Amino acid sequence: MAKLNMIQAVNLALAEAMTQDETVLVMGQDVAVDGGVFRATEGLLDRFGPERVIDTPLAESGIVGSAVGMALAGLKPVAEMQFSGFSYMMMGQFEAHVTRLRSRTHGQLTLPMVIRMPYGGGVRALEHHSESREVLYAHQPGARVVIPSGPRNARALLLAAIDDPDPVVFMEPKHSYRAFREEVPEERETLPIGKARVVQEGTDLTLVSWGAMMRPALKAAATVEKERGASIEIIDLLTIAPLDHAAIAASVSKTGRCVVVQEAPRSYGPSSEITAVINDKAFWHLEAPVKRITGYDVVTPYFGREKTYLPSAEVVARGIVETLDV
Amino acid sequence: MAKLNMIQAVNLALAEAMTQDETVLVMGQDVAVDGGVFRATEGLLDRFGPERVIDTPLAESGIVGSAVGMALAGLKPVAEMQFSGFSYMMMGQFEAHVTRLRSRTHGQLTLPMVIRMPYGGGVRALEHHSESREVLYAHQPGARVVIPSGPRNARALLLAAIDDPDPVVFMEPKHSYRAFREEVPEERETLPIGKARVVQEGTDLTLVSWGAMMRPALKAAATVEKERGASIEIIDLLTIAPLDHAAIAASVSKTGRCVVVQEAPRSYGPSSEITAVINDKAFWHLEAPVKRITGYDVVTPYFGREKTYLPSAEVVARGIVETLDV
Amino acid sequence: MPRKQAAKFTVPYLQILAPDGKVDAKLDPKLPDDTLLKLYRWMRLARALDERMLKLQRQGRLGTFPPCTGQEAVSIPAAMLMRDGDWFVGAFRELGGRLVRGEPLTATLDYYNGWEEGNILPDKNLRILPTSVVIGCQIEHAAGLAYASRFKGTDEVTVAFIGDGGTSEGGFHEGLNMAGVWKAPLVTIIQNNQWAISIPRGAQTASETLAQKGIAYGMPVIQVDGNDPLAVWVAVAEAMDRARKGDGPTLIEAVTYRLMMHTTADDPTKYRTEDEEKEAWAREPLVRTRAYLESRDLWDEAREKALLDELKDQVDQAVAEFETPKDRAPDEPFRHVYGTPHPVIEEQRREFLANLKGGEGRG
Amino acid sequence: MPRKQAAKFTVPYLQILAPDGKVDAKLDPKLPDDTLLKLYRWMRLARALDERMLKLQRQGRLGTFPPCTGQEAVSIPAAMLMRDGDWFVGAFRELGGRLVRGEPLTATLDYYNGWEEGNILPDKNLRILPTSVVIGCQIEHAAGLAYASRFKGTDEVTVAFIGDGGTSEGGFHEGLNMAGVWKAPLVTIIQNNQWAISIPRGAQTASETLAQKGIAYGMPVIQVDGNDPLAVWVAVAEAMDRARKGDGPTLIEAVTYRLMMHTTADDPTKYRTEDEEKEAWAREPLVRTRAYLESRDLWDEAREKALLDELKDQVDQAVAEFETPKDRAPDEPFRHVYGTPHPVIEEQRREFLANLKGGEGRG
Ligand SMILES: Cc1ncc(C[n+]2csc(CCOP(=O)(O)OP(=O)(O)O)c2C)c(N)n1
Ligand SMILES: Cc1ncc(C[n+]2csc(CCOP(=O)(O)OP(=O)(O)O)c2C)c(N)n1
Ligand SMILES: [Mg+2]
Ligand SMILES: [Mg+2]
Repeated sequence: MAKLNMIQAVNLALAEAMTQDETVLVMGQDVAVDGGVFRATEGLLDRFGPERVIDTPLAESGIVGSAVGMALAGLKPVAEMQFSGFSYMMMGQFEAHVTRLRSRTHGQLTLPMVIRMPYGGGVRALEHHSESREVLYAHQPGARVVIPSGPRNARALLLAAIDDPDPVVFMEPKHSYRAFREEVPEERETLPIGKARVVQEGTDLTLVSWGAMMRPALKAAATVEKERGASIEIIDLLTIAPLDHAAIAASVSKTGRCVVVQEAPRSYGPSSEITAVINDKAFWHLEAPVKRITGYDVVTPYFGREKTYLPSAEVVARGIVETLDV
Repeated sequence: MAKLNMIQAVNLALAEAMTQDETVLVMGQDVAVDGGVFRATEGLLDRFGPERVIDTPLAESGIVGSAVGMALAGLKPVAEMQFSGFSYMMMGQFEAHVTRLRSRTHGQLTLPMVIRMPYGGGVRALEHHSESREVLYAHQPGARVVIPSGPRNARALLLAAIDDPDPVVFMEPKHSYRAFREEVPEERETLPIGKARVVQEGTDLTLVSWGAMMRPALKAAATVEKERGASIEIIDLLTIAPLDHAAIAASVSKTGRCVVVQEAPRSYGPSSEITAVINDKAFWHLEAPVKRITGYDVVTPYFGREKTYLPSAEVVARGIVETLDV
Repeated sequence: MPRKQAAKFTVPYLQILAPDGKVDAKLDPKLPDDTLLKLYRWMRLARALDERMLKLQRQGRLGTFPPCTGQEAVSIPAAMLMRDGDWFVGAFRELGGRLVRGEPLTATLDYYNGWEEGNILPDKNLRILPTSVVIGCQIEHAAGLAYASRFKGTDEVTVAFIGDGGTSEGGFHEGLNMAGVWKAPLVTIIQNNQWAISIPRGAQTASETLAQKGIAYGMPVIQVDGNDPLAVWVAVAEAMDRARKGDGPTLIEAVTYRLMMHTTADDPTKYRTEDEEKEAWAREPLVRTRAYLESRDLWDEAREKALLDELKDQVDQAVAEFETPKDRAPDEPFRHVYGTPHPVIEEQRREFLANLKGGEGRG
Repeated sequence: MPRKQAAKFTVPYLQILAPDGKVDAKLDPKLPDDTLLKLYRWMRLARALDERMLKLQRQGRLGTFPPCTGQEAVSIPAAMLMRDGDWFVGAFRELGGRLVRGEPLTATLDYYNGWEEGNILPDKNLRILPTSVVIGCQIEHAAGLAYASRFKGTDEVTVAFIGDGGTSEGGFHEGLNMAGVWKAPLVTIIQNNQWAISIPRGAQTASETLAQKGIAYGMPVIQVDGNDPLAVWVAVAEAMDRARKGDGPTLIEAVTYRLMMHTTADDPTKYRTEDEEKEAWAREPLVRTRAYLESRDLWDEAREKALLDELKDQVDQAVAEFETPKDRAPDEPFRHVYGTPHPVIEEQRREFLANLKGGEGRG
């Protein structure tokens, strides 16, 4: 067992997958010689060579589009978008082909491919390096959207994503890349895609989050538990498309109260979908409205104002208390 | 007063705007000589000349990106995406610039521009010509997303969109282009962007929809009213971003029941947001869960299976009855 | 001021078979008789199917489709030169090439009548990608396919098509640039049919030729008469050779003409003259190919008639099969969102089926 | 086989001032003394600010930024040639040009320290677009700006910049193609600094020059020594002339070198050698410009020292101003989502402010 941070865990999963399966390729801007701007692909070039670790030209649509071609030819490309903020350049490929080739051919052609991208704020970066726009991918049937929250699940989910027969958008909360370390087991470990994880059981309220927001969520839960003696059930979604309705419904049916924490802008964000699922499947159990704690419907501010924009543990804690007090 | 269909109403609004304001330009693939593949821009070339009615090369990102430049230079481009299915090619420009220039410069630079696009199913078209993906635009702060439902409001809203100081995505439900005619007043008429319209007042249930789905919604409401004597309040959203929370909350607070009809895939769709808004603002008035009647989370089928995929008046009617019966 | 030169380029042009059927003896590739006869047969078949589809569409028996009449000399020679294992990556106006590669006529008909079933090949190994309606994307796919062939150490080649309009898309640029960097075994053929719906070639780009766009990616380029199957043959054969030898991609501009409407939803009288069309008909590929066959004593009126009869039968049969009612599951889309089931999709499938039963609405 | 030619092209190359300061007398544009002195002053100022910013960043007093050292000879001459009313459309490595156009030093500092305020110009009519971090987009904007200038019947010119890496993006292609079709008054300058983060020029594209990419859009092209301000001057002046006269766009490749790291977050030792950097320093633009000034008796050690002192003061002053605490409203983003208020945004603004007060969390 080794204590790894998330970027090391991602790197480990890539190396493991490439070792096991010679058809796995890694491609993107600066992924080879440089080892990735976050070092996610460090060392892979030396181990697997330039044919399998490909420094591409600066062209997101071309990266994803050529990955589609490679996947059609039986390879398993893991394409990196350097930042999610540049991934929108490939939305045409994503909508038209990545999500559709299986359906278009009733399964005759499939696309086992992964699109990795760091996303989210909190690292004092330049414009376009801090957004959370997971909905743009999650709303499109045909691909899966996976978001790890820590080193261990990042490694397990990335391995599962590479195994998956279908395209997976693998969104890595860059704020968590080096924020903390976890024991990552030496033996191969995967987690099922499409399943949320109950991080902690509880009876008074369900707290739902994913990605980097799990950290303030956990902190807030601990505070409220301590201060109020409340029992909070915590769900880490891990996959946001397709969503694990059963896990959410079961929990909220038990607790009757729910707070969702999201970094993305509020309107048309994931927490709206979660609220709708609760409305569908746990409505009669609700004792309070679902509380959405989210980024605001404003253009993500530059880092000078970033801290005030991101949901904090304090705000989450207040939201939990308010919801308990209803 | 003239009886116009929606495509004629769009054409009228464009001609009016271009007559009033010499800085208004129309641009896109086949908009000039051909008059647009749906004839939305018919006759404009003859009236306003090739400098103001621009047949562009086949390049969606280039069209929107150059429209950004034109708008920065003080013009008011109305850019057409030939079908919403090709608009994703410009998502990079949209996310990075269309939605941001005002915020980026605290209002020093602004983008008075409109991006028109036909969207939605029901016209037995080729692949990629039938999707509803309004969320991809609605989730992004900084632009408005307007969706007319009939000839008269199409004309009024398009004029308002061109007047608006900010970028507007104007999504035209192509199924409604020639589906019916309405009296469109001769004098200039606008509708406020950001405001929903109560089409019909009622007390038992709120029916919310927009775009082409207003037709099955209205039909379903009429059926249920007749069969059950129920009083249904009907809301036509008209703008989906930013959403008119007040109109939705006021209505559902009164009726206690709500059905939302959407053509888009269910998960992360507009009806999820509407459900979340109701959860926030009318929770204590709810007597039944909000019912979402939607497209499914499948890749939009080719037209052979399209009819079974699109929400029909019958299914909406059943949803209304179920919700009334809770 | 006297300046140095950093680089210089030429765009060669190739025509072998003139519109009147005269062949340039020095350039004639002297294809074997049976190859020429096959070539002509494929061209005639594509034409026959195209014409029938137009009728079917006009009778409401087929959906919207883009006729290929006049462009047979581009994709057919290219497809005939392809081997097993090569990848055929079409835009949407390569009917002939698709047929050569083995796409059944019924698949084409199904596809244009709104059925995904039309994309399912009798054998996946035929390696014909489904039509890429979204223009430009296919060039990026092709770059990736070609990369994969090289990666696997095969001598497979990818042949990709795009229209003159398509060259304006970013995808054309990004895909070809990558193919150039990768020295990928890719032959890209621009079907310059002079029109992108109503936009004439001259309004699409200011470049003198479309072939020269390949200079931007450091690849060999050539412009050919795209109504001349021999010129296409020679240019594609050379490009494929290069690709198979590991010498990288080529860009070919085939100058042809879209003789019919853009799609059956289009009305070309809005934007072009009958005179222009008439002139274009004088250059169309079938007439000159037949003339060439005749000049080589391979063809005559009787054979022509026999061929047309035979092809009519073939098309009749395909149409009959296509129109035989099929039992196609309405919930098929739910089976192919993912390769493994997910409760959300399964739940929606049950809802869908209940809605289907519940009324005509979803049925 | 003998083939015809459809087209042919050359890419001219221009260098006037050699690395050692020797000028090619036949090509020398013989700029007036005061122009040359200004040119050198701007180059020195950009260098001074760049160096200071690096220090500030290393001390934690500034955010991540992309140093421009070594590329002063590209954007500065171009900006000096611009007139009022012209549009300056940068990528993100045109510090010098921005300063010439009138962007205050404090704006640059604010921008790289995470404040949108850095994009606000003292006068909107300066027509400097904010940095386009998303690469390629700016070329499309530039095409539209240039269209607008022509539309309005002015002789304004748009000058746009992009990196060698940026030429691979679809936006570069779509924007330049449109500019070509529109004969838009646009001068596009590729700052080929040999690197796109860690990707060397040779892995970015297989084309022999980047200039030749303009051939794809039917526009005149030229490659110049981008460390030679005289060559840049001449090439840009010619291109601007053409643009102002209505003769359309030009693509210029300026061959230069990114002497520093990509941004302060980058470590170039991972992907390039010290030797390469050393050689590049020998070709950098300031030394040769100074040598040229000295050869014209316009410069000496004393003047150099005086200038450096003066610029140090100027930068000191800007840094001091930049570091003076400002009262910047935290809810500013809520004011600029739309130009007119909307209840949803207003409601969220109230929530935001309440959260701010409620705890350090949002504060
Ligand atoms: C990305 C994209 N934008 C727009 C369209 C709509 N459209 C379909 S065909 C066409 C013109 C294509 O012209 P060209 O590439 O020359 O091919 P041709 O139709 O002549 O074969 C257009 C604009 C599309 N299919 N894809
Ligand atoms: C669309 C897009 N993709 C990726 C990036 C990340 N990125 C920032 S700079 C850079 C390299 C740019 O290289 P080049 O165009 O040569 O400009 P230079 O940095 O050398 O000035 C990359 C990949 C980006 N900013 N935009
Ligand atoms: Mg064409
Ligand atoms: Mg560079």
